[in-house]
Amino acid sequence: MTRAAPWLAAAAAMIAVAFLLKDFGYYSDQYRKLMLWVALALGFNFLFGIAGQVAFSHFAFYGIGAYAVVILTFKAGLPLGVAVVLGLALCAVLAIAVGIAATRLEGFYLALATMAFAQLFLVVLTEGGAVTGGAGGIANYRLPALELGGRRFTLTGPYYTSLIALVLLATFFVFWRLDRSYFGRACRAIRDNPEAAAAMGVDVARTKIVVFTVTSVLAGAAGMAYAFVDNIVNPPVFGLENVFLLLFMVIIGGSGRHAGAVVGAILLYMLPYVLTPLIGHHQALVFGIVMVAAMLFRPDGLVGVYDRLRARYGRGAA
Amino acid sequence: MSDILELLVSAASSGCIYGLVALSYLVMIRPTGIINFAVGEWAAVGLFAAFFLLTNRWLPLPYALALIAAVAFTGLIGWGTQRIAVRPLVEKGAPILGPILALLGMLAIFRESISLIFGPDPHNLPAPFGLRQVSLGPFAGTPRDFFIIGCTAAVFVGVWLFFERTVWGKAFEAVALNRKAAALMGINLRRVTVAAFVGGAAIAGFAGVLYSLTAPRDFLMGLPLAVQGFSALVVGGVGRVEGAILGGMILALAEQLTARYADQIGIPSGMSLGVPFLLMIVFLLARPTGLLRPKEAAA
Amino acid sequence: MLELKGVSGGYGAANVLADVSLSVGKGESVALLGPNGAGKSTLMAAITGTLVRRGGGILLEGRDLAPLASHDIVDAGVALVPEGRQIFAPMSVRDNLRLGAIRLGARPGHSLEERYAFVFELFPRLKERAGQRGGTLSGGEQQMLAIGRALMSAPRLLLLDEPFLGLAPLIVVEIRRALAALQESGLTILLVEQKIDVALAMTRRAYVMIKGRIALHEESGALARRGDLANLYFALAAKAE
Amino acid sequence: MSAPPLLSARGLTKRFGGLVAVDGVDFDVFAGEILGLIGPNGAGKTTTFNLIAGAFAPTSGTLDFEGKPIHGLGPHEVAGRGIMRTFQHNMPFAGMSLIDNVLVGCHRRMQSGLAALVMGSRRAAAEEEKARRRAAELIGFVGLGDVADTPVVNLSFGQGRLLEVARGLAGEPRLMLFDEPAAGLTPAEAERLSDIIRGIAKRGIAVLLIEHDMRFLLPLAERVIVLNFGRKIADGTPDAIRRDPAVVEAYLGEASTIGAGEEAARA
Repeated sequence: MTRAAPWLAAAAAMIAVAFLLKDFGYYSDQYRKLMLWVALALGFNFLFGIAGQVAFSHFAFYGIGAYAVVILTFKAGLPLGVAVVLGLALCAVLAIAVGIAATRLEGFYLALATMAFAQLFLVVLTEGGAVTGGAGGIANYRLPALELGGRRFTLTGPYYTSLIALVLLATFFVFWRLDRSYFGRACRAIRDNPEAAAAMGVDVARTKIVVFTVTSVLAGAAGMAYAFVDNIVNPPVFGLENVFLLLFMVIIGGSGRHAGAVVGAILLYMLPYVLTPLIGHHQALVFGIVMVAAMLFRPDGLVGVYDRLRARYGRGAA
Repeated sequence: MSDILELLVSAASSGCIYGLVALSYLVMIRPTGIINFAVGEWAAVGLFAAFFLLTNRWLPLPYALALIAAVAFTGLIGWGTQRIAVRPLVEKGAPILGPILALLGMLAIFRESISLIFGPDPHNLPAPFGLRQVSLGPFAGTPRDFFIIGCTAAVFVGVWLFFERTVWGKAFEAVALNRKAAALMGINLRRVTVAAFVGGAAIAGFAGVLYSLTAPRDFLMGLPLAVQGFSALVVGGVGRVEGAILGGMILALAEQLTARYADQIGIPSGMSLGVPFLLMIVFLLARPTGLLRPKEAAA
Repeated sequence: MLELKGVSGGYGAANVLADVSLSVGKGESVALLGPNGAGKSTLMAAITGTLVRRGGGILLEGRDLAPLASHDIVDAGVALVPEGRQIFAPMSVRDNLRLGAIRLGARPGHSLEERYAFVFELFPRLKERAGQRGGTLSGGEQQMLAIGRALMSAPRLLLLDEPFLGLAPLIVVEIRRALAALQESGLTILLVEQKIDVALAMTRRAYVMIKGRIALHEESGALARRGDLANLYFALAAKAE
Repeated sequence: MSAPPLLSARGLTKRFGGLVAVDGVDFDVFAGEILGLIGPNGAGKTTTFNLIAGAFAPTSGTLDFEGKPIHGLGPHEVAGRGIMRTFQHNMPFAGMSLIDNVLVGCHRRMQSGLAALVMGSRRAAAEEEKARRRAAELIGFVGLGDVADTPVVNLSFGQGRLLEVARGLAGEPRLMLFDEPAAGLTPAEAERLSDIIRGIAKRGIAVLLIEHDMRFLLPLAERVIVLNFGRKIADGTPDAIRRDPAVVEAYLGEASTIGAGEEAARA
C-alpha cells in the first residue's frame, strides 16, 4: 500500500490540475500536450539514455500510433477498442522489424537507419492519398462514445485530460519498474559496454530489440492519446525536428534519469513562453546553445547539477 | 530520347549537389569518425552569405568573388564549429557520440541564426546566366545545370588530387587508417581535424551556393539536404572520394526517374521524396560499405 | 642522450609504468628486455607521446619531452618502429616512406631525396617494391618498411619495439645486418625485445623490465653469461624492487 | 583426476586468413582446479581464451562443457552455460554503481518476463531479492563491501579488477576465466587476488588463467599449459614446466642454450 501511495497521489494531483484548468481551454490544451511530451521524453530517455540507442524514429512511432487509431476508427470503421489494439500491434510489428534490421548495424548506423525510416514515414503520410489525407492530414473527427455496461459516454474536457494523465503515469510506471529490474540493468550494461554485457550472459541483440519495441509501442500509445487532443493528424506534427527536440530534452534534463527526462521535457516545453516575448519564435536558438553547453560542461544535465548542489550544500538543510 | 537526355542533365546537376554534401561528410568522417549533420546548415550559411554579398548595397562584389568569399566564410564557420563543439570534447576523451550530439545543437543554432538574420522567406541567388536552353552535344539543359556540373567536377578533381597526390592528403588517409601510427610519423592530429572541418564546411558552403541556383531556398533547407547528402554517401561508400559523387548521381537519378515515371505504374510521383530513404535503408542493410569499398578492404 | 627519470604512466586508470629510470648514451645501443606485459611498449608510447599519461622526466639531451606532443618529439629527432609494424597497408611503399618524412622540414640538413636514397640503400628490396601496396609485402618486407619509414624522419634516436616478432630466421639476419650498419653510422638505438639472444648480441647494455619497473641493469655480455637467465626470466630471481 | 573433465578441447584450431593462431590444441579443465595458460607473445593464448568465451567460433575442433558442445555459441550463450570471465583491461559498466555492476552478473539466473517485472509479481520480487543478497555477499567476498554503492568510475584500477571477479562469480559459474588478472595490479593487490582465486577454486569452481606474470601464476596454478606458435608444447605442474627445455626455448630463444651451457659447466 505504501508503495502505491506516491503513484496514487501523483494521479490525484494530475487529475486535480486537469479539473482546475477545465475552464481555461488554452491552458488545458497545453497541459495535455505537455503531459504527452513528458511521456515521449520518458520513453526516449529509456531508449537513448538508459539503453544507449540513438534512434531517431521515436516520433515516427508517435505518429504511427496517432494515424493508426484515426484511420482504423474512421476510415476502416472499426470500434475504438479494436483500433487501439490493432494500432499498438502495428507499432509493435514495425518496431520489431526495424529493431531486427537495426541491430545488424553497429554504432551510429542505427541512428541513420531509424532516421531514414522516420523520413520515409513522413513521405508515406504525405503521399498516402485518401488513406492518410495527404499533406493536409485527417481532420473533423471526434472521439467516439464508449460503451460501458450498456451506458454510452464520451470522454471530454477534463475527463480526457485525466485519461492522458493516466497514460503518462502508466508510461512512467512501466519504465520505472523496468529500470529497477534486471532488464533495466542489462540495458545500461549494453549501453556502457556491450562486450562485457554479453560476457555476463546478456543477449545483446534480443535486449536491444525488446527495448526498441517497448519504447516504440508506448510512443504509439501516446500518439493515440494525441490523436484526440487536436482532433487532427497531419504530417508536419511528426517531423524530424521533434525527435531532435526530444533528444535535447533528455540531454539537457539529464540523460539516463527519469527525473532528467521529466525536467527536460517540462523545461523545454515551457521555455518558449518565457522566450517568445524576448526573441520571437527563435527559441530553438536557445535550445541549441543550451544543448551545446550541456554537452561541453554538464553531460549529466540539470539533474546532475542538482545532485552536485545537493551534495555540496544540501546535507545540512535536508 | 531527348527527354531522357534532358532528365540525365538535370539529374546530374542535382546529383552534383548531393555529391558535394556527401563529400563534405566524407572529408570529416575519414580522419575523425564524426558524422556531422550540421553540413546542411553549413550549406545554408554559404548560400545566405553569398546572397548577402551579392545583394547588399555597401560592398558590391563581382559575382565570382562573392561566391568565393561566401565559401571562404563558410570554411571559417567550420573552424569555429570545430573549435566550439568538437575539439573540447575530443580532448576530454569523450566518446565519439559527444561531438555528434553537440553538432546537432550547433545545427539548431545555425538554423535559427539564419532565420533571425534573413527572415523566414526563401531566397535565391541571381542567376549567373540566362535561363535559356543550351545544348552540349546531344545533351540539353540550362546553363545553370552545366555550371553546377562543371564546378562540382572541379571540386571533385581538386579533392581527389589532394588525397591522391599531396602528402597532406596522404596524411589525412594515414590518420583514417591508423591514428597511432600517424601520430608516430609526426602528423598533427589536431591540425588534421581542423583541416577536415574547414574543408568540409567550405565544400558544404559551395554546395549550398549551387543549390540555391536551382530554386529559392529558405532557412529550413539544411536538414533535408543533409539527409539526402548522407544517403548519397551511404550509397556510394564512406571510404572514397569517388563514392560520394557516384552516390549522389545514383540518388538523383533514382529520384528523378521516380518523379517522372512512377505515375505510370500507379505510384504517386511524390514518393520520389522517399527514394533517398529507401536507398539508404537498403544499402545500410545489404551493403553497409556502400558501392565503393574503402581501399583497405580491397587490399 | 636519452635519460628517463622516474617515469610513470599508463592508459586510463591502469598504471603500467612505475618509476622507470634508464639512460642511453649517444651512439650507444641499449636493449630493454622483459616478458610480455612488463610495460615495454607502454614505455615506448610514453617516450613518443602517443596515447599515454606521463609523469616523471623524459630528457633528450637535457630537453624534457614529457610535455611535448608527438609531432614535436619527431621534430626533436626521435622515431619509433612500433610493435606489429603498423604500416599503412593500402598505401604504396613510397607513400609510406613519404609520410615518415612528413616532419623532415624541421630537421635541417636533410632532404627528401637524401632520405629516400638512404633508406633504399639500406633496404634495396624496398626500392624494388616502391610502387607496391604496403599490405602486399611479406612480413619481413613490412618490417623493413616500418624501419625505413621511421628513418625517413632522419632520427637521432631510433626506438625499435619487437622488430623480429614473427619473422623467419633469414629475414631476421637481413634486418640485423641493416641495424648493425645503422649502429656503425653512429645512430643511437633503444631496442625492445622479448627474445634475449638477439637483443644481447646486438647491444652493449641491457635493462630488464618486469611489471613496469626496471628490475635489472647489466652489460649485455655479462647478462648473456649468467646461468640463472631462465629463472630470471620467470621472474623468480629478480627481486630488484 | 578420475572425474570427467568439466571442459575439454579436442583439436581446437583457429585460422585468421592465412595465419593459424591456434593449431590442433587438446586440453581438459577439471572442476575445482586452477589451470594456467601461458606462452610467449603470439602463442595463441588469447585466441584460445576467446574461443572458450565464445568471442569467435573455432575453424575446426570441439569444445565440450559438462559433456555438451559449446563451440560456435555466442558469448552470452557461453555465459548462460556457466562460463564467466574477467577482462584484461577492466571493462566495468561505467555508468552504474558497483552493486548494479555485480547484479548484471546475475543476469543468467533471472527468469521473470517483462510483464512480471512491470506488475511486480511475487516471484520477480523474490528473484531480485535473492540476486541482491548474492551480489552483496560476493562484494563482501572480494572485500569491496564498503564501496558497494559507489559509482564504478570512482573505483581504483585494483578495485575494478575485484569488481570483475565479483561480477563473474555472480553468474554462479562452473568455470571462471581470468584474462591476465594480475596486469596493472600492485604487488599487494595481486597477493589479495591470489587468495581470492584460491577461494574460488575451493568452492569447486574451475579456474583458467592467462597470465604473463610468472611470480603471480606459478605459485597459484596447480597445472600449467604452455602454448607456442598455436600448439601446445607442455602441460604439467609449474615445477615441471619451469624445467621443460621446450618451454625455456620458447621463451628465451637460443639464449637458453647459453644459460644451460653455463649451468652444465658449473655442474
